[in-house]
Amino acid sequence: MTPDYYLVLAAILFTIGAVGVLVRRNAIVLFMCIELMLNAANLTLVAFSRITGTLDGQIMAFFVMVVAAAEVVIGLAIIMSIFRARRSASVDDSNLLKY
Amino acid sequence: MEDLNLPPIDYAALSPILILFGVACLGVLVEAFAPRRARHPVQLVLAIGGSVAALVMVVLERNTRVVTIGDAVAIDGPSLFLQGAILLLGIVSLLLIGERSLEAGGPFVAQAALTVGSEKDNRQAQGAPGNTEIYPLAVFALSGMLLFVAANDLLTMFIALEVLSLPLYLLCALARRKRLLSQEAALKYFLLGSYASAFFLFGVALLYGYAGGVNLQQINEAVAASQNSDILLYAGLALLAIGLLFKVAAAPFHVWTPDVYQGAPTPVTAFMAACTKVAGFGALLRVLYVAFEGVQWDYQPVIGTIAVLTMIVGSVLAVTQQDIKRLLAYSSIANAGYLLVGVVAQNREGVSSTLFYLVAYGFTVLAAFGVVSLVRDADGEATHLSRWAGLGRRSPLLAAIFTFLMLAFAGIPLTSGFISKFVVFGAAIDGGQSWLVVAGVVTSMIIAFPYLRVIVMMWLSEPAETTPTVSVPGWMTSAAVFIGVLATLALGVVPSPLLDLTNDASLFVR
Amino acid sequence: MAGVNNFPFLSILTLGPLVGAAVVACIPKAKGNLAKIVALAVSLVMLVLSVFMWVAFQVGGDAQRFQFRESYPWIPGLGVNFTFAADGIALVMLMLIAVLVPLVILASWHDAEQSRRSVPVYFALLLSLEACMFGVFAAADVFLFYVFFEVMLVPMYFIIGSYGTAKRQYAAVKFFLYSLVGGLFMLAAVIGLWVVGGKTFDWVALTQIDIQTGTERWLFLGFFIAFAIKAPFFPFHTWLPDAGGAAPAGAAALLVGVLDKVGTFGILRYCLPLFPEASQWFAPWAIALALIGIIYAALLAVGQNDLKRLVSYTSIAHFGFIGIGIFAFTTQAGTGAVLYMLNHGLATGLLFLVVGMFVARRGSALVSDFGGAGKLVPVLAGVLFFAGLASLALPGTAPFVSEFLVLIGVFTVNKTVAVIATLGIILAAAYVLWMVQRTTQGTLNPALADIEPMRKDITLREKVVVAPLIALLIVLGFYPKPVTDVINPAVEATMQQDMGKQDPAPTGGGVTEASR
Amino acid sequence: MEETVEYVQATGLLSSVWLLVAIPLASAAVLLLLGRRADKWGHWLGVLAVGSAFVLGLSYFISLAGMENKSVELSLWDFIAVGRFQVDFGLLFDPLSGVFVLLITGVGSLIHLYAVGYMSHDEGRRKFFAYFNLFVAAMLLLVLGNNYVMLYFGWEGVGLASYLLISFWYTKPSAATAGKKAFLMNRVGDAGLAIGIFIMFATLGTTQYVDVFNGVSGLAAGTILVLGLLLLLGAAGKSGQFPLQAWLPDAMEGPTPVSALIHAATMVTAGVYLIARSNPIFSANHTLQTVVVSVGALTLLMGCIIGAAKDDIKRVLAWSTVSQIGYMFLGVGLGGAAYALAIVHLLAHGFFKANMFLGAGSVMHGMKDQVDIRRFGGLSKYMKITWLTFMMGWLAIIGMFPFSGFFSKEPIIVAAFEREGWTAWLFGMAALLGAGLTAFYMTRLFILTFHGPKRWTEDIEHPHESPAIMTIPLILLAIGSVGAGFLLSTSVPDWLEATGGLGAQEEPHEAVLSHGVLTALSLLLTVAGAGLAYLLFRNGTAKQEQPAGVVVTAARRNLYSDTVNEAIFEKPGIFLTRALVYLDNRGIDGAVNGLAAAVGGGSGRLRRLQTGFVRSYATSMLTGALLVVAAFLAIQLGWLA
Repeated sequence: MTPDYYLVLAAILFTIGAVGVLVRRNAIVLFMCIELMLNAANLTLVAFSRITGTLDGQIMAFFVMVVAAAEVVIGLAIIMSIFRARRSASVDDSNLLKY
Repeated sequence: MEDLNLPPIDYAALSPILILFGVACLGVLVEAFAPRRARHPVQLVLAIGGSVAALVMVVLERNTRVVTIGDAVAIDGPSLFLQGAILLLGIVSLLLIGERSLEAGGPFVAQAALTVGSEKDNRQAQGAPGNTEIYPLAVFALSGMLLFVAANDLLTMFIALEVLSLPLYLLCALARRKRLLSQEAALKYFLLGSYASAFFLFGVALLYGYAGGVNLQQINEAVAASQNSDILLYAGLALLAIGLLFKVAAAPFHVWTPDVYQGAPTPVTAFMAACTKVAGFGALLRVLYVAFEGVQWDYQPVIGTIAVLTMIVGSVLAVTQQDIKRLLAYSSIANAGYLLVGVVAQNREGVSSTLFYLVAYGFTVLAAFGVVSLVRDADGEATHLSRWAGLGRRSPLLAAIFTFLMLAFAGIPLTSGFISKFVVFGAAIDGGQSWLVVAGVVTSMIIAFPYLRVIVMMWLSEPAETTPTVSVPGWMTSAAVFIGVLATLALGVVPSPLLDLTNDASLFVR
Repeated sequence: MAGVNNFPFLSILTLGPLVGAAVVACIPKAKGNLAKIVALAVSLVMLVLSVFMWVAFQVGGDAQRFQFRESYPWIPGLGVNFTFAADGIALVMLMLIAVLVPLVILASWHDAEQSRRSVPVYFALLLSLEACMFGVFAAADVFLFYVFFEVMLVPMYFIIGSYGTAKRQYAAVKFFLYSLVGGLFMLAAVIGLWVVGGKTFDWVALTQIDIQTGTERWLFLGFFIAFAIKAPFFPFHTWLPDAGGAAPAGAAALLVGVLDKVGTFGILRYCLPLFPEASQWFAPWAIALALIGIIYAALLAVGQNDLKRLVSYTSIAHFGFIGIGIFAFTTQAGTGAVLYMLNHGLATGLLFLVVGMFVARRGSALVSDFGGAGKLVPVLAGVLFFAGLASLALPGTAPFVSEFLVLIGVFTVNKTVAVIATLGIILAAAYVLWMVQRTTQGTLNPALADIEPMRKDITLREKVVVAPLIALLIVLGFYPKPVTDVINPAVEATMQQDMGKQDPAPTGGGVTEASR
Repeated sequence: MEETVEYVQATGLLSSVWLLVAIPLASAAVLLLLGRRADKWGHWLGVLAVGSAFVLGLSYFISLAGMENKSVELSLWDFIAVGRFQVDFGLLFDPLSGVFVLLITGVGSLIHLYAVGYMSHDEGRRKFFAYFNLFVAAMLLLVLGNNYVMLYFGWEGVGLASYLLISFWYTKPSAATAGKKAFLMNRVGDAGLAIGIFIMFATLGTTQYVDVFNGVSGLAAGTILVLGLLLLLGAAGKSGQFPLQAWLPDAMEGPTPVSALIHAATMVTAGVYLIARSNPIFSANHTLQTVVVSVGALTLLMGCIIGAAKDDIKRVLAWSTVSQIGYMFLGVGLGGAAYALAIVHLLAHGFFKANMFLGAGSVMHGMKDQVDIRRFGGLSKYMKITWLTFMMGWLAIIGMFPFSGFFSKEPIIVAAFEREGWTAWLFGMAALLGAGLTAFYMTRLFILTFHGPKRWTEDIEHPHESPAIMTIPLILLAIGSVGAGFLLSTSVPDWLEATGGLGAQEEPHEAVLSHGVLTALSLLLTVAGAGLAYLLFRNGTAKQEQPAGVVVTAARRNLYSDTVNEAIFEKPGIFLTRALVYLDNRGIDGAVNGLAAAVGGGSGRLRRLQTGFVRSYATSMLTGALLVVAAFLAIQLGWLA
C-alpha cells in the first residue's frame, strides 16, 4: 500500500471539511468541519513524513493537535456565549452585521 | 545514545518575543492573584511596560542579522523593523484599550460570560469596571505577531498565527455595549479565521511534501532543485497564501473584515487594523521573498490580480457605506490592495515601501479609530455617518483631526498617506508592474469620494438635533490620537528618517 | 550673481503667508476684524516683497533663465529637494498672485460674515491658499510641484464648501474630486518619470533625459490630463461653472484668476520641456480641445442666467486661447499665452470681484434678477462694463495684446485654427454685451429699486479693490513691454531649447526690418 | 507699383503729433474720473480739447505742406516686441491722415459746440462729452497709426465709443440693443481685419505700413486677394456697407450729434480710409478692386432704395449715409486717381451730412424730439436758419451745381465709366441711377420737413428755432457744404499725390461716354429725381403708414437684411446656445455624474453580496481559494503567463 492513498484520503477529508463549512448551519458542526480540515492536514503531514522518512511531519502533527485543542477552547467559549443569548447555535441567526 | 545537540539560541535576539510572552503569562498570574481594584492599573503598566521593554530590546538589537533556534526564527532587518513597528503600534493600541474615562468601566465588558440581555448583564453595563484579561490577551496577540514576522519556518509561522489570532477572537467578543454585535463579530472572525488557518496548514503540509521540510530556506532550495511534483509546490503556495491573505484582508478573503471591524470594540478594531495588518504583511513578505523567490514570475500575476481586486472591492464598496467603522474597514481593505502592489513589486524597493506603508497606515488608522471612539451618544459610540453631520460645528478640533486623517487616507501630499502611496507605486513601476499602478490610481479616485463624504458630513452639513456629543477624551486616548496624527503629519513632511530606516531594513537573511 | 538675486524671495513668499495663516487661524472668532487686518497686512507684505523680486529679476542678454534658485534637501531617499526657482513665466504668475490676493482679501471683507462661519478661518484659508499658489509656481522640483498642486485643493475646498452659496457642497466635492482625479493621473506619471529619470525630481535633470517614445506619450498624458482638468479644457470643464458659481466672489476670482493657471502653467513648464516629442505628437488633439473650448464655452456663456457661472464659462473660452497659444509652439503664441495668463487673471479677477459686488447688493447672482441697474449704481455698472471690455480683449486693455499675440502666433503655423479662434472674439463681444445689457441697461427692474443695498453705489473699499486692477489693465494695454520682456526669454527657451522649435519665417519673402 | 514707400522721422513741430491723440484722451479721462464734480464745466473742457486738437492739427498740416517728403513717422514706444513680431506704438502724419485729422477735429469741434446746446438738458452731459472725446482720440489714433495694429487699436476704440454713444440713453431698451448690434456687427468686420493683419505678419513678417506696402508686390495673387477681401470685410463692417450695413440705421438711437459726427462724418468713413490707406494692396489685384466696386455699387443703390421708403428723418439720413459711403467705396475700388476722388467725396460728405444731421437735430429740438417726417411740414417759416442750412446740405448731397456734391460725386460717376469693358456700363449706370434716386429721396425729405402743409402732432404749438450755440455750427457747416466741393476737388487730389503709395496711378481707360455727356446726364437725372419728389410730396403725405407695393414694403423692411440676419445668425445662434447648454448639463456633466452614479450603483449592488451570513463568506473564501489554486496550477501548466 503506497502512502499516496493516505494523501488522497487526506485530500478527500479536507474537501469534506471545506464543503461542510458551507453546508452546515450548526456552529458546532461547522467548527468540527474545520477540525476535520486540520486533521486532513495532519494526515498529510504524517504521510509525507513517512514518504520522506523524516520525523518532522509527525512532530508537526503534534503541534497541530495542540493548536487545535486551543482553538476548541476559544471557539466553544464564543459559541456558548452566543448560544446563551440567542438560544440557537445556528450560524445563520448571527446576521446583524451585514452590507 | 548520541549527544543531544541543542541548537544555538540567540536569546538577545529573541528577547523581545520572550519578554512579551513572559509579560503575558505574568498578566495571567496577576489576574489570578492581584486584588480586583488593583488589576487594571497593574495590568496596564505591565502590558505597556513590557511592550516598551521589548521595544527597547528591538532597538538595541537593531543590527542583529541572525537565524536562530535551529533555523526556526530569523532576526533580520525586516523582522526587527516589523517587530518595532508592531510594538510601537501596539503601545498606542494599548493606550486606546486602556482608556476608561470615556464611559464608566471602560469599553470592555466586565463579565463576558453573562448572558446578553439578562438582568445581570444590564446591571454590569451600567458601569462595573471592565475586565482586565484583555491585557494579557492583547499581549499574547502582540507576542504572536512578533514571532509571526520573524518565523523562519512554516510551522513556527503557523503556531505564531494561532497565538496571535486566538486572543483576537476573544477580544472581539468583549465589547461592553452592543454585545450581540460584538459576539457575532467574534464568531465570524473565529470561524472564518480557523477556516483560513486550515487552508494555511494544508498548504504547509503540501509544501512539506514538496520540499521535505518547512524551513523557508529549504523550500527556496527545493524550488530550484526539487524533483517532486510542481503541483505540490503550487497548490501548497496557493493554500499558504490564502491563509496569509485572509489575515491582511485581501479580496476575496476580505469578507470578514467589515463585519468584524464594525462589531468589535473600537480599540480592538484599531489594534487589528494596525498591528495585524503589519504582522500579516510581514509574514507574507517573508514567505514570498525568502521561500518562493524562485517562482516569483509565476505568482506575481496572481497576487497582482488579487491586489487589483482588493483595491476595487475596497474602494467601490466604501462608496456606499453608512457606518464609519465599516467605511474604515473597506478603506483598510483598499489599503491592503495598495500594500500588495508593493509586495508584488518583488524588489528591494518593494520591501522597503511596504514596510513604510505599514507603519504610516498603522498610525493613521489608530488615530482614526481613536477619534471614532470619542464620538458618542447615550448608546455608546455613534458610528452611523448621518450622526456625524455638523460635527465640525460642535467640535472643530476633533473634526479637523479627522479631516486630516481622511486626507491622509486619500493620499493628499504632506500626509504619510501620500508618501506611502508614492513609494509603493514607485516600487511597482520600478518592478515593471505599471498596470497595478494604473489600477491603484483609478481606485484611489473612487475611494476619495467616501473620504470626502465624511468631510462633507462633518463640515458642510448642518448639525442635526441629535448630533452626538464628543466626549472629553482621557489622557490615553488623547495621547494615542495625538501620536497617530503627529506620525501621520511627520511621515508626510519629513519621511526621510523612516525611509532610510526601511531602506536599511529591507534585506532578508537567508 | 548680484546679492539681491541670492535673497530667498521664493521661500519667504511661500512660507510667509503660511505663517500668517497660522497666526490668523489662532485669532478668536469674536475678533474677526483683527483677523482681516492681519491677513491684509501679510498679503501686502508679500506684495511688497514680490515687487522687490520683480525689480531684482534680471532681464537681458546674459540673464539666467531660472533665477532666485534655492535648494534644500527634503527627502534625499527619494531624490526630493525643496528647490525653488523662477523663470519669467513663473515670475509673472507670482506677481499676479501677489497683486490679486490683497485685493481679494479686501473685496471679501464682509463675505465671511454672511455664512455664519468663523471669520478668521476664512482669512487663514485665503492666506494658506496664497502660500500654496506661490509654492506651486515657484517649485522647480517635480515632486514639490506635485505636493503644492494637490495641497492647494484643500483650502480651496473649504473656502467653497464652507463659505460658498447655495450649491456649495456639490460644487466643493465636484471641484475636489475633479482635481484629485487629475492629480492622481499626474501622480502615476510623476512616479513613472521619476523611475525613468533615474530617481531624481530635479526639473533640469529631467529635461535632459531621453525617454522611449511610447513611455513618453503615456507620461505626457498623465500630466496633460491633470492640467487639462485644472485649466480646464473642454470636455473636462464642467466643474468650473459649478465651483465658480458657488464660491464666494473673491475666492472665485482666485480660483479662475490664478488656481486654474496652474494647468496652463504646468503644460508650459512640465509637459512641453519634459516630453517635447509627445507634446508635438499630441498637439493637434490639444489644440482641437482648446479650440472647441473657445467656441463652445463662449456660446454657453451667452446662454447662462447666473452671472458667476457666466464668468466661469468665459474663462473656459479664454483658457482655450491660452491652450492654442501654448501648443502652437511659436514665440509669439507662447508669449501671448503667458501674457494671457496674467491678463486673464487681472481681467477675470476684476470681473468676478465686480460681479461679487453686484451679487452682494442684490443677494442673487441671476441675471434676470437685475435689469437697468446702471440707473442705481452707475459707477459700479461702469466698472462692470470695463471689466467686460477687458474680458473681450478690447485694444487699450491688456488682454488685447495677449489675444492678438496668441492669434497671430497661431496663424503663422495653423491658419484654420487661428481663423476659427478669431470667431471667438466675436462671441466674446456677444456674451459680454448681452450680460451688460441684461444687468445694467434697459428699463429698471422694479424689484431692484426696492432693495436697499442696490441703491448704494461703489464704496471706498470697493474703489480701492478695483482701481489697481483697472489701472494695471490699462497700463499693460498700452505698454506691455515690461512684462513681455520678462516672459519672452523664458518662452523662447521653452520653445527653442526644450522643444527644438523655430518660429516659421514669413512666407512672402518680402521686405524685412532691413529696409526700415 | 515699383516705387518704394519711404517715411521720414518726425522732427520739429511734428514730433509732438502725439498730442493730437493725447489731448482728447486726457480730457475724456478727466471727465470720467472726476465724475459729478466736473458736471458744471465738463462740456467746455470737451469742446476745448477738440478745438485745440483742431488748431494743432492745422499747424501740423501747414508745416507738413512745406516739407519735401510728406510722410512723417513718429515712433513713441515699442508696443509689442516678441520675436519677429515688432509693433511700434507709432504715428504717421502724411497727406492722407492730415486731411482726416482736419476733418475729424474740424467737423468734430463744430459738432461738440452744437452738442453743448443740444445736450444742455441732459443730466449725463459730462459723460456724453467724455465719450465724445474718447471717440475723437480713438478716431485720430485710427488715422494716425503707422501700422495696422495701431489702426486696429483705433478701429476697435471707435467701435467702443460708438457703442457707448449709441446706447447713451441706455435705459431705453432699443438704444441698448442698437448699441450692442452695432458693436457686434463691427466685431465681425474687425475679425476680418484682424485675420488680414495675421496674414500680413505670416507672409511679410511685419505689420508696419511701410514694410507691408513695399513687400506686397512679392506676394502671390491669391494671398493678396484674400488679404484684400478681409480688409474689405473690416471696412464694410465699420462703414455700414453690404453685407454689414444693418447696424448703421439702428445707430440713430443715439443722440443726434453722435449721428452727425460718428455715424455720418467720420467713423463710418474709416472703411474708406482703410482701403485708401491700403491701396498698394488693393491696386495689386484687379479682382479685388472689382469686388470693392461691386460692394460700393450695390450698397449705394440699396441705401437709396431704402432711404426713399423711410419716414424717420434720422433713418433717411442714415441710409443716405450708407449710400454715400457706397459712392466712396466705388471710388476707392476704382483705384488710381479715383482714390483721391473718394477722399474728396468723403470730406465733402463730412460737411454736408453733418450739417443735415445737425439740422435734423435742430428740427427735433424744436419739435419735442419728433422724428417722423410725416408729422412735420411747413417748418421753413418757424426755423429759418435750420431751413436754410439744411437746404445747403440738400443741394450739396443731390449734387446740384455748384454745391460741393457736384464736384465730389460727379467725378466718381465719370471714373466708374472709365473702367474697361462692360463693367464700365454696369457700375457707371449704377452710380448714375444712384444720383437720380438720391435726388428723389433727399428732396422728399426736404419737402416733407420744411414745406407743404403742417401735419404736426397736437402737442406741438409753436416750434422754435434752436439757440445760437446750435445754429452757429449749422451755419459754418452750411458754408462748407456750399464752398468746400470746388476747393477740395481742385486741391486734394494733388495734395494726396504725396501720400506714400497713393500717388501711383494707372493709365485710366477711355471713358465709354464723354465727360460732358456724363455731366449732363447726371445733372439731368438729379433734376428729374428732385422734380418727381417735388411733384409727389409738395402737398404733404399721409400721416400714417399706408399699404404699399412689394418694392416699397421691402424697402421699409430694410430690404429684409435684418430678417436675413435674424434667420441665419440670431435664431440658429439662440437655438445652438440652448442646445449646448442642454448638452453641457446633460451630456458632458451628465456623463461624469453618470459615471459617478454608476460607481455608486455598482457599490450599492455589490454591498448586497456582504450578506452577513458566515457561510456565504466561507463560500466566497472557498471559491477564491479554488480560483487561486486553479490560477497557480494553470500557470504551472503554462496556460497563463
